[in-house]
Amino acid sequence: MGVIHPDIASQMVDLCAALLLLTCFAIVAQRRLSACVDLFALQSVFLAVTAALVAFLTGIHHIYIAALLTVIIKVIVIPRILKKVIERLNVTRELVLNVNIPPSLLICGALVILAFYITQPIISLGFLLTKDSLAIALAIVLIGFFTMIARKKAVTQVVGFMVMENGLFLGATAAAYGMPLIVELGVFFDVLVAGLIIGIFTHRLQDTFDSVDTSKLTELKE
Amino acid sequence: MGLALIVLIAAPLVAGLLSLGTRTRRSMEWLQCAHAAVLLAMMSMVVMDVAEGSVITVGILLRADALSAFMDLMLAFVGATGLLYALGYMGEEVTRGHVLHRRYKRFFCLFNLYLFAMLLAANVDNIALMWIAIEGSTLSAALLIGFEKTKAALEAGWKYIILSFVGIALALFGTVLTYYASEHVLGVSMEALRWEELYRVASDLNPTALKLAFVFVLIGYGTKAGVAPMHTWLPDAHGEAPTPVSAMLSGLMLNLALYAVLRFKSIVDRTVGVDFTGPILLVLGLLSITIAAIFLLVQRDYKRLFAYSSIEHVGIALVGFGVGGPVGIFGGLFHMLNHALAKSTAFYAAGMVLLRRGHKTIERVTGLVRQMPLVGGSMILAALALAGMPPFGLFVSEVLIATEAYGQRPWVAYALLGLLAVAFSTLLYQVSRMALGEPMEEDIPVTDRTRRFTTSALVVNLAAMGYAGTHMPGFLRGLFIPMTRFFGVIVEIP
Amino acid sequence: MIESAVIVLGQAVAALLVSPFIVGLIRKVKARLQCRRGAGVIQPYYDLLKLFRKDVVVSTNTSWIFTATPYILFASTLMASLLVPIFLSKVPLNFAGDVITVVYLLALGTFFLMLAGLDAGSAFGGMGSSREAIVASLTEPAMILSIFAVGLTAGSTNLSTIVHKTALLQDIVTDPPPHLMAFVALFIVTLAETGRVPVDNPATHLELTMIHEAMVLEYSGRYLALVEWASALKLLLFLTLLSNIFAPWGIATEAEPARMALGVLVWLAKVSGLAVVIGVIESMFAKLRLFRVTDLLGVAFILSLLAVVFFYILRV
Amino acid sequence: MIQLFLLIALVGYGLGIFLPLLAHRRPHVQNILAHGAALLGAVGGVVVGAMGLAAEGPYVFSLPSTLPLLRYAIRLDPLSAFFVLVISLVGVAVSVFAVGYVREFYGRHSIGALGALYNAFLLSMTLVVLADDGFFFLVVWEIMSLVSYFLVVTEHEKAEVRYAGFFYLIMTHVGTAFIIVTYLVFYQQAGSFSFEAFRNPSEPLPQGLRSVAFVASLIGFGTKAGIVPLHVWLPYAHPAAPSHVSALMSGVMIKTAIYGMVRVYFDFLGGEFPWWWGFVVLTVGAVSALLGVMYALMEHDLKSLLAYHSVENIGIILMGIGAGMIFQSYGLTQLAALGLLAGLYHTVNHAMFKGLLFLGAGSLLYATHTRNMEEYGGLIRKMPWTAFFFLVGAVSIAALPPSNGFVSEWLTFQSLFLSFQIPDLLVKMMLPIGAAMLALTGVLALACFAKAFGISFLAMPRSAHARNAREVPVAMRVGMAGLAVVCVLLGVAPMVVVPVIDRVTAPLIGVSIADKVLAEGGLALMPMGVGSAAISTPVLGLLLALLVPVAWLMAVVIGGKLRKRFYKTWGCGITLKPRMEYTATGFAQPIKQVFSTIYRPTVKLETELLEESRYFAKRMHFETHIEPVFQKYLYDPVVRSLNAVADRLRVVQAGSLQLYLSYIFVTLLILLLWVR
Repeated sequence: MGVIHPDIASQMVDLCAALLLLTCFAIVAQRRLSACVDLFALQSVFLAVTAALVAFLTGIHHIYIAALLTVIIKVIVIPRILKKVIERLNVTRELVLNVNIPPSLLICGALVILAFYITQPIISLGFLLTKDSLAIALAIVLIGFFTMIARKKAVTQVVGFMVMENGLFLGATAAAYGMPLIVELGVFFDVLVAGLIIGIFTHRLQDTFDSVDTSKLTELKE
Repeated sequence: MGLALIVLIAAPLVAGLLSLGTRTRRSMEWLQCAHAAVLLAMMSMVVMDVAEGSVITVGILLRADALSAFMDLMLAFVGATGLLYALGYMGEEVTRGHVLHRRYKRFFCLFNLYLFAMLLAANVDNIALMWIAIEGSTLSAALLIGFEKTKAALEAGWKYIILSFVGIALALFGTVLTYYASEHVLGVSMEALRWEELYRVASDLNPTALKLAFVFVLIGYGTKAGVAPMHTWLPDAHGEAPTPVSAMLSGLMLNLALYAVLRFKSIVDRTVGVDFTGPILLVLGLLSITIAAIFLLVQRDYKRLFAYSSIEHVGIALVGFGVGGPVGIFGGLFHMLNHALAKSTAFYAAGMVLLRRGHKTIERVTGLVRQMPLVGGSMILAALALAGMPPFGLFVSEVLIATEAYGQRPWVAYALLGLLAVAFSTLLYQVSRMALGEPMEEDIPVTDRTRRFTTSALVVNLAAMGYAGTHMPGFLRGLFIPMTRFFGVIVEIP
Repeated sequence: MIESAVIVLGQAVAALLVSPFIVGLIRKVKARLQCRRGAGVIQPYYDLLKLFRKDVVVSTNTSWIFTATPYILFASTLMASLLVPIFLSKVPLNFAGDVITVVYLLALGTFFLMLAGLDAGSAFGGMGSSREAIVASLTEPAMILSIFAVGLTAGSTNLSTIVHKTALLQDIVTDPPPHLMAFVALFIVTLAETGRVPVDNPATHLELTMIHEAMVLEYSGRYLALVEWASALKLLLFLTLLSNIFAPWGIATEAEPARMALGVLVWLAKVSGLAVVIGVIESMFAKLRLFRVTDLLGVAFILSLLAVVFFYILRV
Repeated sequence: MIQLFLLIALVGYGLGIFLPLLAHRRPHVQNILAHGAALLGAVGGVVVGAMGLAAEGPYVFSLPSTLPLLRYAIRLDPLSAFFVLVISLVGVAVSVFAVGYVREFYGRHSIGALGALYNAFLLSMTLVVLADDGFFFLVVWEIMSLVSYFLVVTEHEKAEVRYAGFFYLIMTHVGTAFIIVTYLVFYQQAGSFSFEAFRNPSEPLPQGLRSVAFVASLIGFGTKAGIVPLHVWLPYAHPAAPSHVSALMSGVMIKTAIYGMVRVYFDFLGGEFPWWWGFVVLTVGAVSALLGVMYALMEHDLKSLLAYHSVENIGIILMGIGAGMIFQSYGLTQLAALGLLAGLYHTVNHAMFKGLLFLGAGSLLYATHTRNMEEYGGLIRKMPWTAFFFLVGAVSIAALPPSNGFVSEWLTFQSLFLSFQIPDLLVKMMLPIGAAMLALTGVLALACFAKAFGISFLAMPRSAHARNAREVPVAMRVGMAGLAVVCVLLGVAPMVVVPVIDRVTAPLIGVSIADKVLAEGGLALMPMGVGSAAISTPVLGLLLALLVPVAWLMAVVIGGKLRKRFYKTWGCGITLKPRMEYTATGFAQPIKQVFSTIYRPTVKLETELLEESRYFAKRMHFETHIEPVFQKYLYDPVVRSLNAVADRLRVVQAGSLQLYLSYIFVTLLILLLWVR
């Protein structure tokens, strides 16, 4: 902790957080499915780096483990699953969107501002080191959520969901200096299982509807 | 007593793993009956002990206070009858060759894990671990809903997964925010996540943070509780899941989600006062009742029908908690209990109709009372209970909630009574169409082996429903009074 | 006690004896106005006597209702006439029933007459009953209201009280307008209730135009005699009401033989006068179609209503 | 002592609920058990009612419940006792009747269930009038509705029965919602649901809330009582039930609503109310009475006809009560007591003769298996006893002297007439109009029952059903005879009834008028003292009974011995066929035509002409209907709009996942911003 000046440290953390945010925008702007998945993996890398950084700066060591798990699950395993799904698809890029890309970007910008506006009163609670990361985390969550609404393909929805997860994780580690280890493990386990189940279901969707276009799933209604 | 609690929670896990090893249907039946028995026994020990006024704790992980014990009561009881019913229902599917023994085993494994996750969530003394457990229940539920490999089931499962995962993620964010606020008082440690500690220091927590946290938690767990407008997955899931699962979803999962919301509400109330959470719950509750009351009218599928009625009742309970006050809180909790019993009964009956008619269309179902007196009769009784008719408990809780509401905001009482009248008419319109008249279709017989289980489940549930509505035994009293005190009010129960 | 018994008996006898005379008188007047000599005014007595002597023909598909009705009708009408002051203002039986009771006693007779009309199973009887029903239902409200209008002046619906107070003009409020309206209304009601032209024609022989006559079509012999006598009583009763409620002067206010004798004479004069008026009307107007009757009775209703309203307004 | 008989009553009904279920598949045993137990309970109830009316103070008894705010509290004050007496009296007769009548259902329906429900029905009604706690009242009230619903749908294989039952269930539940509102208003002031607290709340209710309570309770109880325009369910539901149950529903159940009104208006809201309350009640009563009897006239289904007459009589009762309320609000307590007395007198009368008439209708149904009057005829010879009892009921309901109906209607007339003592001009000008409407109602009722009795029992049989009819079993006749006797007694013995009812009204109004009303040593009723209007039904009855033989003697004296010849009715020369008889439709035709503005009749006439000549018809088809105004313009729109809304809202659940997600998203953002 002594080695780096606190301001610089917080600058570094905020930088990483900002990079996460940027990748979000990139995902929103990206039509190609595989590219979305890659971007998600990249985002997860940044996330891991942030976590490691926080762990190093604060000296709370179990966050290293969290970082490691992030790398394993979110950088390697889940992107793999999604890639597998995409390979079986007949489409590689998403042409029709519920919300087109330029407006999406604008909306995401608005969401970021919103996130800062909402969290502003409680930022003061945060540690000096990771002041803005809570706002950014919320912004990422909202953007991920929005992506799920804006996109139609199951895969991109999954990506959006995973982006939300990243936002949450950023919040947990950076803003709150990480949850107790057992909690972290539990969360990661759940995320993993969730990824698997989603994988299974996308497979089944592909088999039965021979497409993962969720806008076709409108049989059940009033 | 700690042991009893541990066994209660562990039993489903063990049973679930064992059930994968069962060779025959008979052995499965023995296993699950034993499982049910253990559940009931352990539950009664726990409940009795807590009703005495003690709080059971196991290390820093498990903690069963009145509210948890109340959940255990519902989970274990409805879970047990659910197991019996499932034995009959899935067994019939096996005899008819719709389900292979392999998937029969998998079903029960998932079913038990589902129970396990819920029991864990109800008793764990840690906001984050509770989240994990509820997420676990979501995952197992997702697989159970998609169990029947039909297109519709798949669609329902997918919608359930996406919506409830999003919800659960938001709930996690709320949890993180709570932690974010609490660790300033309790430091970065496990303590900052324990309910007990949170209650202790609640008054020193940062109000804004907790308000934000509550919003996230409400939306998140509200999604699982089927609160409008986050309810959209619910009818699909209930309609397409195997009926025992629908019963568990309505009877237990909704209550569990409400339980989570209540836990947070109690903290937030301690921090910022009742006037913050009250209005939100009120508005969402009334919205849920409205939506449900109207959609009940246009239903063509009787399982979806009961699903919407679940939305309605969650709404009523929310209104009760929203208006607060001793009577309101009591009403809400009492409503949860009776709804769990009545709704599971309704679904058991609906499942029998599905087995014996082979379709879910309301129009084509008539003359149930003539053709299958027990099933038809219990469906009518359950529907009347759900519509809020005495001598069933839902009438009591609804009147109590209306009373409290009228005291604070008369318009809420008027709105509530009006909406309830509409829901009453729409629900009973549909059910009486099915139950009365001359049967139009011949009935697909079910084996006695099936009937043995399903009938016993129905009868036990009916009995419990009638009992809980008319008389409150001492142990419930011992639970309700501390529960209301837990929300800062005390209800007088003569 | 004895005295009041005697008076009651006297009332009964007077009513019974005078009623056929009124019928005869009306017939006579009509005959004269039609430039016929017509039968004597005591002809109805002969008719009744004859009918009583003749033996009766009873339809095979009638029940005991048919045979009992004439007696019930006669009894209830006579009962009603015992409640109305005829020559003495304070009727001994005034505690037994007021004007509303009179109306309902007549209704009792009408009820059984309707049943009797239906009993024989012929279409005419049924038709008569159903028409009687509509006429009665239209007259009733007007009757009650007009009586209320008068009763308000005396503060009671007790006929004896009304007549007594009006006769003595003591502690009573009398205003010409409401009284006049009430009188006209009650007169129209009388025409309707007693089946006179223009509502009904007692002399018709065409079943399709009958109302009262159609109901009693199946009756013969002494049954018919009783029915005819009862309807004559009813007519007399209404005329008595008209005369004694609105112009009771001359009626005996104490039970002294001399005064009562005078009362009888005055009463005879009044009812005969009214009978003549009815006779004139009957020969001036033609019978109305059944569904035109409503207009006439509507007039009666409005008049009686106005009478009540006027009474209140004049009191303010 | 009272406890004992109360216990007997409750235990009797309780046994009646459980015993029949035990004797499985042995209908006769079940029948005997159920109705025997009901009889026991009802007799106990009669005693309880009598003792309650005789007792000095109210008898109070309460059990604590294990639920918050709920007390199983019972209070037997004169008002409750009066209604317990009414319920139980009818209960006794109907239970006897049912023993015979229920045979109709052997093998077709479960007698056990029927009997159990029947007992539960009686029990719940008794508890409704006994309840001393708002919450407990609501519970038993709802149970009463529920049980009666199940009884209505006994023959649920018929579509119209299902419709009737459902309609009834909805209406009564909506009514209950309004009753709940009423009690909530009181609860706010009283802080508890106990009636004692309602009576004297800590601080008096503000006028606005009092009016809310008044309106809510009028709607709530009015729905059950069947006041226009909330009556629409009644003519469907009452006839649909088995006849002995119809007798209970029409005769007694709707009276529990009257009980509720009296309890709320004179007990809880007692004292000075604004004049318009009574005025509203009076108007509602007058309209219900008139429209009820008018629609009854157009009915040719005997049971529906009787059901419409229940609407009429509830109207008459409310006219009495309304007049009483008006007087109350002007402080004319004597007259207030008179009006209330008239209302309650008519309540008991209607319970008796409507019960009797429904039992009669049940007997006709039992004997002919049809409810259509056009298929009856000539039954007076097949079923003399039933005919006689029905005639007694008809005379009573048509309020012909010296029947009980006449007494209560006369009292109502008097209380309307005496309105001239009211200072307010507008009000006192309105009351005579009410009297005129009452008069019209009375005479239309007379016409209606001339039709009902004449067409059903007189002339020639109109169908094979009627030709093959037999007199009903003795149990049914005994049941009817009991009620007939009670009717007559209520008519000729007002000197007994008035003091009894006075015990009920005195505590509510505060003045006792029995001694003032009874004159001539109890022979006569003389509401306003000497010189005022009076009736004496005993004397009237006696004289009538005297004059009939007098007339007969006179005839003999003048005409000598009666010589009768029997011959067929004159039919213009051709022999009369039943098809030539005057039908019920024809009988009501002139009335329909005169009041066509109200009925809006629609007539359809199809003529099929012969090929050979177009001057001769092969067959003609005539049908006429009257427009169900209230359903068409009041209820259908509500249902239609509800359906429309539901259809519109389907888009909410359109099935698109993204849409669903956006709901959550928007909600989240809104709430977050709201919090911030």
